Amino acid sequence: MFGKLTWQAIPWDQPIPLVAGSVVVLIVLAVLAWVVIKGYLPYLWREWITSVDHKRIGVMYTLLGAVMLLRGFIDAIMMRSQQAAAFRAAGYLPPEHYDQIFSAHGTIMIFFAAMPIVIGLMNFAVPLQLGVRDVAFPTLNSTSFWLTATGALLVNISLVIGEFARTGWLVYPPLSGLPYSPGVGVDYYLWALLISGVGTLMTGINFVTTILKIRAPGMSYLRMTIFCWTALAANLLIVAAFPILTATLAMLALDRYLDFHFFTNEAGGNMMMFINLIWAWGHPEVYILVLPAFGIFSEVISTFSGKPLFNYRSMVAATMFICLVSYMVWLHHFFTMGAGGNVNAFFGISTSIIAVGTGVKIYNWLFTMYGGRIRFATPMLWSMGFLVTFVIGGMTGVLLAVPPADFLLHNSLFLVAHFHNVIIGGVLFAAFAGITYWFPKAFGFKLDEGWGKIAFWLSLIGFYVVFMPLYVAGLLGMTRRLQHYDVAAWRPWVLVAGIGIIIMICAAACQVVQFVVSIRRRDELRDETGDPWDGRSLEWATASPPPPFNFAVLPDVRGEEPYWEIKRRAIETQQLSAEPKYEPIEMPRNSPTGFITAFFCTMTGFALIWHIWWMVGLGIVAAYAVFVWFAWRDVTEYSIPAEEVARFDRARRQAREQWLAQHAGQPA
Amino acid sequence: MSHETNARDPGDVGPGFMDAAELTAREGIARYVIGFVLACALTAASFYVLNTSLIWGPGIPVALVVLAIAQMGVHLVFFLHITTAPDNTNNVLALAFGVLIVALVIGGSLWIMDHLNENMMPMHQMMQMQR
Amino acid sequence: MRGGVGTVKQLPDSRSAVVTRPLQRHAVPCRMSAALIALLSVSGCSGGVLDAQGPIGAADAKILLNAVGIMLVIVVPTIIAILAFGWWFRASNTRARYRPEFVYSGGIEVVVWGIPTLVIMFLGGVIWIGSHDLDPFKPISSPDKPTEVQVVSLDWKWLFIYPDQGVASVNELAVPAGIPVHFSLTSASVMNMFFVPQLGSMIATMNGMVTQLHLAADKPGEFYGQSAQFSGDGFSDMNFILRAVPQDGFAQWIATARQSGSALDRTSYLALCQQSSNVRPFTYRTVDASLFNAVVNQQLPPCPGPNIEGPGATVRPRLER
Amino acid sequence: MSATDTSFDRATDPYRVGHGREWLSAGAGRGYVHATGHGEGGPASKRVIVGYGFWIFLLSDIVMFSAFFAAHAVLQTATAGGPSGRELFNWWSIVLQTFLLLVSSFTCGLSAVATEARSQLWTQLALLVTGLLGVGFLALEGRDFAGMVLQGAGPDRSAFLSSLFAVVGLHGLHVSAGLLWLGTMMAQIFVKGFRADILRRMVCFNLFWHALDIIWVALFTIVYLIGLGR
Ligand code: HEA
Ligand code: HEA
Ligand code: CUA
Ligand SMILES: [Cu+2]
Repeated sequence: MFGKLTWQAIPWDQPIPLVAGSVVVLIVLAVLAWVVIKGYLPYLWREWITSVDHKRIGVMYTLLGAVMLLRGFIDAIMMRSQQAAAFRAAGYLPPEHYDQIFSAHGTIMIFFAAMPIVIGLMNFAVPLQLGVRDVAFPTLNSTSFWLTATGALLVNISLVIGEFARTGWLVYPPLSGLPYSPGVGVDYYLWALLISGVGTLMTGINFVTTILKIRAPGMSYLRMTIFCWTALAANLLIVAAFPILTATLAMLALDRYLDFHFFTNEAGGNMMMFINLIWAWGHPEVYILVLPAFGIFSEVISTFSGKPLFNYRSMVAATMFICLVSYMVWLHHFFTMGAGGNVNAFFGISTSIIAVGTGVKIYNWLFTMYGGRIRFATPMLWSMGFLVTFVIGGMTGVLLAVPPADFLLHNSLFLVAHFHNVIIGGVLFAAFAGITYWFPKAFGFKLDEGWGKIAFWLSLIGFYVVFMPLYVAGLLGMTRRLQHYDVAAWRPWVLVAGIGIIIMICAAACQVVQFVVSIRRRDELRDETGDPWDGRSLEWATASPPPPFNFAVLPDVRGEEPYWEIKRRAIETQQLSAEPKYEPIEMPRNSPTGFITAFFCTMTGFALIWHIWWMVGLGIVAAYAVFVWFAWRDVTEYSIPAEEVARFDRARRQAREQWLAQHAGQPA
Repeated sequence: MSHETNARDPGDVGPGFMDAAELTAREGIARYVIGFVLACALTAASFYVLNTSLIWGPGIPVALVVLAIAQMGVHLVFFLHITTAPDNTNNVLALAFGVLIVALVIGGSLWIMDHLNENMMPMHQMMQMQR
Repeated sequence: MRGGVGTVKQLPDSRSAVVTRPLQRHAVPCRMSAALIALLSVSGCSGGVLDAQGPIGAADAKILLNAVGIMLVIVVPTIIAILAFGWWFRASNTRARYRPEFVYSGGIEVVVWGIPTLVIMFLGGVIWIGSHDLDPFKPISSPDKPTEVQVVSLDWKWLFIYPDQGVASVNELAVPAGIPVHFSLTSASVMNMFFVPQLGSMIATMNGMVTQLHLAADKPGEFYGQSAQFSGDGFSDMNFILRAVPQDGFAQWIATARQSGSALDRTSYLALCQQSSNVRPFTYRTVDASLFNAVVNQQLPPCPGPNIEGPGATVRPRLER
Repeated sequence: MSATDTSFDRATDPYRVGHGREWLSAGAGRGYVHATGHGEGGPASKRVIVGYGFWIFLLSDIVMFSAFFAAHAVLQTATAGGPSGRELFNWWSIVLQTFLLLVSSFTCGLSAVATEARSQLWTQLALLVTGLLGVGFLALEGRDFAGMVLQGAGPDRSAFLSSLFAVVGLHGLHVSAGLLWLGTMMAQIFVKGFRADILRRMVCFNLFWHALDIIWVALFTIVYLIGLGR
């Protein structure tokens, strides 16, 4: 009846995951109960769960990412403390548990923390910056989100029911094959990623279409913000790379479920093919993460320097250059597998060429600051921290691209330090910069700057204290994924990293405090103008939070920095542009399709993991039924009457009039 | 934001829009017929090439690949209405991007795997060691 | 390149020459890269990859340091400029000139594309030559006939077979110092990576395939070796000692091995095959000459995984040594 | 923001790029007078958006196939002592399958013509024929697969066969999905008529079906014909 699922699946004998899991379950139940008791459920359902509004979906993505970041962070704390304790000792986490932790940490951080945050910020900002009302396929957008949430849910279920993969975050066969990983851990991994991967692919399609086909009148390609450009590049990479991930994992699933032999040791299977294919996705993936991060920094640095971005065209070129070249470098992750001189040299060189494009970006940010009038608000601090940190991480990356050097450093803690250096210094800092930057747009009040700055400094210092020692440990030959070790030379460095993690805990605590404090002081932090940072692009041209339709009338774009120009003109002429003629606006209706699809996907995924075949069939049939039901709807849009639009826009204009009065006679 | 219309946008077409060329039904059918005939001919040629002795043996796969590419082109032009007209630029660019990625994935993988397999061939190794 | 043997001794000096020069030139405090350099120098003498004890390792390490050096030349000024610009152009600095119109400069554009390109051209050259010269498959040219060692990675221990001497050992590898060693490597189960940090280049081991690696130790010594590819629960204990011994010492080691231990034939191999960790080093008196090829050609099936279904296949770590 | 002062952009545009299109006076979102198909003239119509989005989806689908093709190309010789393609493939069956799919692609095109002419009868008929041909194709493919499995040449026999079953099966799965979709479309056209949203779906369905044929061309060439020659 329940396949492989029995009471034994719950790790009664392992107190740590059990307690941790129960606590999480209790918290979730408590939150749910609170929501129900307070009567928020209908509101949540109507306004959030079924919402197809890109801004709401963006917020939900980011929230999911933040929660998963916390989960991944707890894993990281456990790993660092285990290694600090496990010098010639067993530590407190047995290998079969420790191995799950780093696998889950990598998987969660990449797929369910970094990706959702990056996609969330794109969702929130891109349509606003393009000056339009929504993405190309709003309902699909909601489905994408819920499928991602499904993946995250499955991974977290594995904490209490069964186990997670013990193979590393990229489940190399044959270790991940049935003979060497007979448990359900790898299956959790496979189905979580297959399902959420489809969601991500649909996001990619959605955004490529949005950016190429839906822009405000006059918004030609070379007038889009760099964030839109990087979003375009990242989504092109998603469209090009995620199908490969899906295919590769599907092959592994066939090996495990139907006795295929793609990657097995027996019957001619070739595990090298897995490694090849997974990196053909994996490398573009890291640029999917970092390109939008670059976009965020571009926006932030230009805004807070009070200057347009330096060499905009060069920046666009560098973005597309990285986008293309990142598809030709994947072998650098397996130089040590023995492909020979020619192959290694080719991929080594193509990898290092990416440094040129990235360097151009760094220098353009640098010269954006040059001659600027820099305000060190929290987002700008994150950006400065990024510039310095990322340059170091990039350098060690290029070092790893030199095959003879990689022959010494592959899979060492030096590598671990490299990628945390670029991911934390690049993606995570961008996430925090972006969240603080756009938070007032999303919620109408700023985040507390004091706590934000403390969090920044602690994160920066904590990062260096954790990961600089790991560079050294790597140079001393320490390899990654060690549950314990007995080489004395490594020990001091591991201990320093252990101290660093304490600083990071403080940093994370400050982040949380920042949110709590800001929400409690929201009335003081309120921003009425819709433009708290003196921004330059179109998202600041509307109210905070923006109405469902974003813009009462689509802006007419006349240059690279449309909003900056509108503002300047307003100040010069001391008046806002004439009131437009308001028309009714058609907006897509909310739809539970995404949520219901995801529900059945969770069910199917769970059933597949535990071999509960009847439930698999049920889930698939139900999913098809939902699809047809959705296709059968007749009314998909609703109309917002012109008066409503006008009422909203007049309120906004009033706030702007006030702002204008304050800026009377002041040069732009 | 854009209404549920079926109106044509001047200057912008999606892929597969057969009304873009403003064909009458008769012309439309003619177009599919031409495509169909061409595709049939190319398919027949493929099957013929496989079993012919006219072509130098090792060249046969090459001929097959070329024929396949030709046939895909026929499908794209006659069935999917992809053209080089300016209003089609975005469609063609997307296609080009896709083709590039496919070429990189297949070509790259084959190149890499070839070298790996060659380097690790057990037999080769055995012979070396028996020396 | 193989002249690298002769340059081992100078390595510490040449490193400081390459790495510290930019530091002295820019005496401006620069926390991060100064720290990085300090870390680099610390690790030069304590058994890590920079403390190379053989020609391959020395050449690898030298390339590593060269690459870091050349990149620091451009990265350090970049970091300094970031901090300096940020500081000088802060909004509160009234002496800084606000130039909002400074948004394009063809000259700067050329420079920022050009300089990284030049650096990468140099690195690219090093990469091209280095990849070919230091390809693990490439033999070390030497008048001496290399010592042959066949390596089989098992769950979770290393089996070393000496085909010419007819003995084998587990988790212990003795080689004559000063003579190249030719490793032929395979895996009996999952993928692993053979790595002796102080001797240089690592290489993967995979079932059904043979990889090759050429290393040499300059002088006698004991070197830590490990798997550099995670291979399952017992992975942390998958390390071994590589003992580079003088030539006569090697003969002696072989002689001792021949006298003790059991014989490694297919039956005892199958026993060894079972998953186990924390295996203390031991030797085999004799070894079936066809064993390695039988593993490679999969006449001997891949070693089994855990025999318990589901979670709970437990491995206990080695606590002390 | 009057539309007349076009000199304005040149003066305020710090980069002096992105010019050269004179469609600026176009109104909010609807005035794509001289739009070039790149979307600068405001949001494209829903029709174009849907068509383009689906086009991108198809490209991603083709990338997914390319991974399977790459795997098959690598594993083609890994027969592990089992049968090779030459011993297994049924030449006539492949010819027939190719032919069925090609004709169905043609009739699918005819359905587009009929839809364009708003003819319920001919549209339904063309779709029906398309569907039947698709079913025929699947039946043949299923028969071949069943035959191979019965011979002991199933996907668990060797890596080569795994990859064969996977690529061909993946295509078959796509055809099956296409058939489900086709049925749904026929029902929708019947019930709802040629509404704008239904028409958009028909464009997508057409694209999908033709793309399946394109993939089949790659498939029978690489997997079957080159496999037979091996
Ligand atoms: C996005 C990717 C990402 C991120 C962000 C991180 C973040 C961190 N990682 Fe991780 N890591 C990986 C990706 C990532 N990692 C991957 C892919 C692996 C390889 C796995 C494998 O081996 O298979 C890995 C492996 C890995 C290891 C294993 C090394 C080994 O193999 O031996 C360790 C060990 O310490 C580690 C540590 C850390 C630490 C200390 C952080 C910390 O920096 C985390 C810091 C996070 C915070 C400080 C966030 C705190 C803030 C909040 C939670 C507030 C909430 C926010 C809001 C409300 C907005 N990581
Ligand atoms: C956001 C994520 C991210 C980013 C942006 C990068 C960026 C880069 N990475 Fe990194 N990388 C990872 C994430 C990332 N990486 C992860 C997760 C792994 C390991 C996965 C695993 O194994 O689990 C990895 C592993 C990895 C390897 C494999 C090592 C190994 O397994 O042995 C290599 C090797 O080439 C590499 C190289 C690079 C390079 C050259 C860049 C470049 O893009 C960096 C370019 C930037 C600069 C160079 C700095 C700025 C430039 C200048 C100031 C100009 C002047 C500089 C020069 C001319 C040098 N990375
Ligand atoms: Cu992997 Cu050979
Ligand atoms: Cu990479």
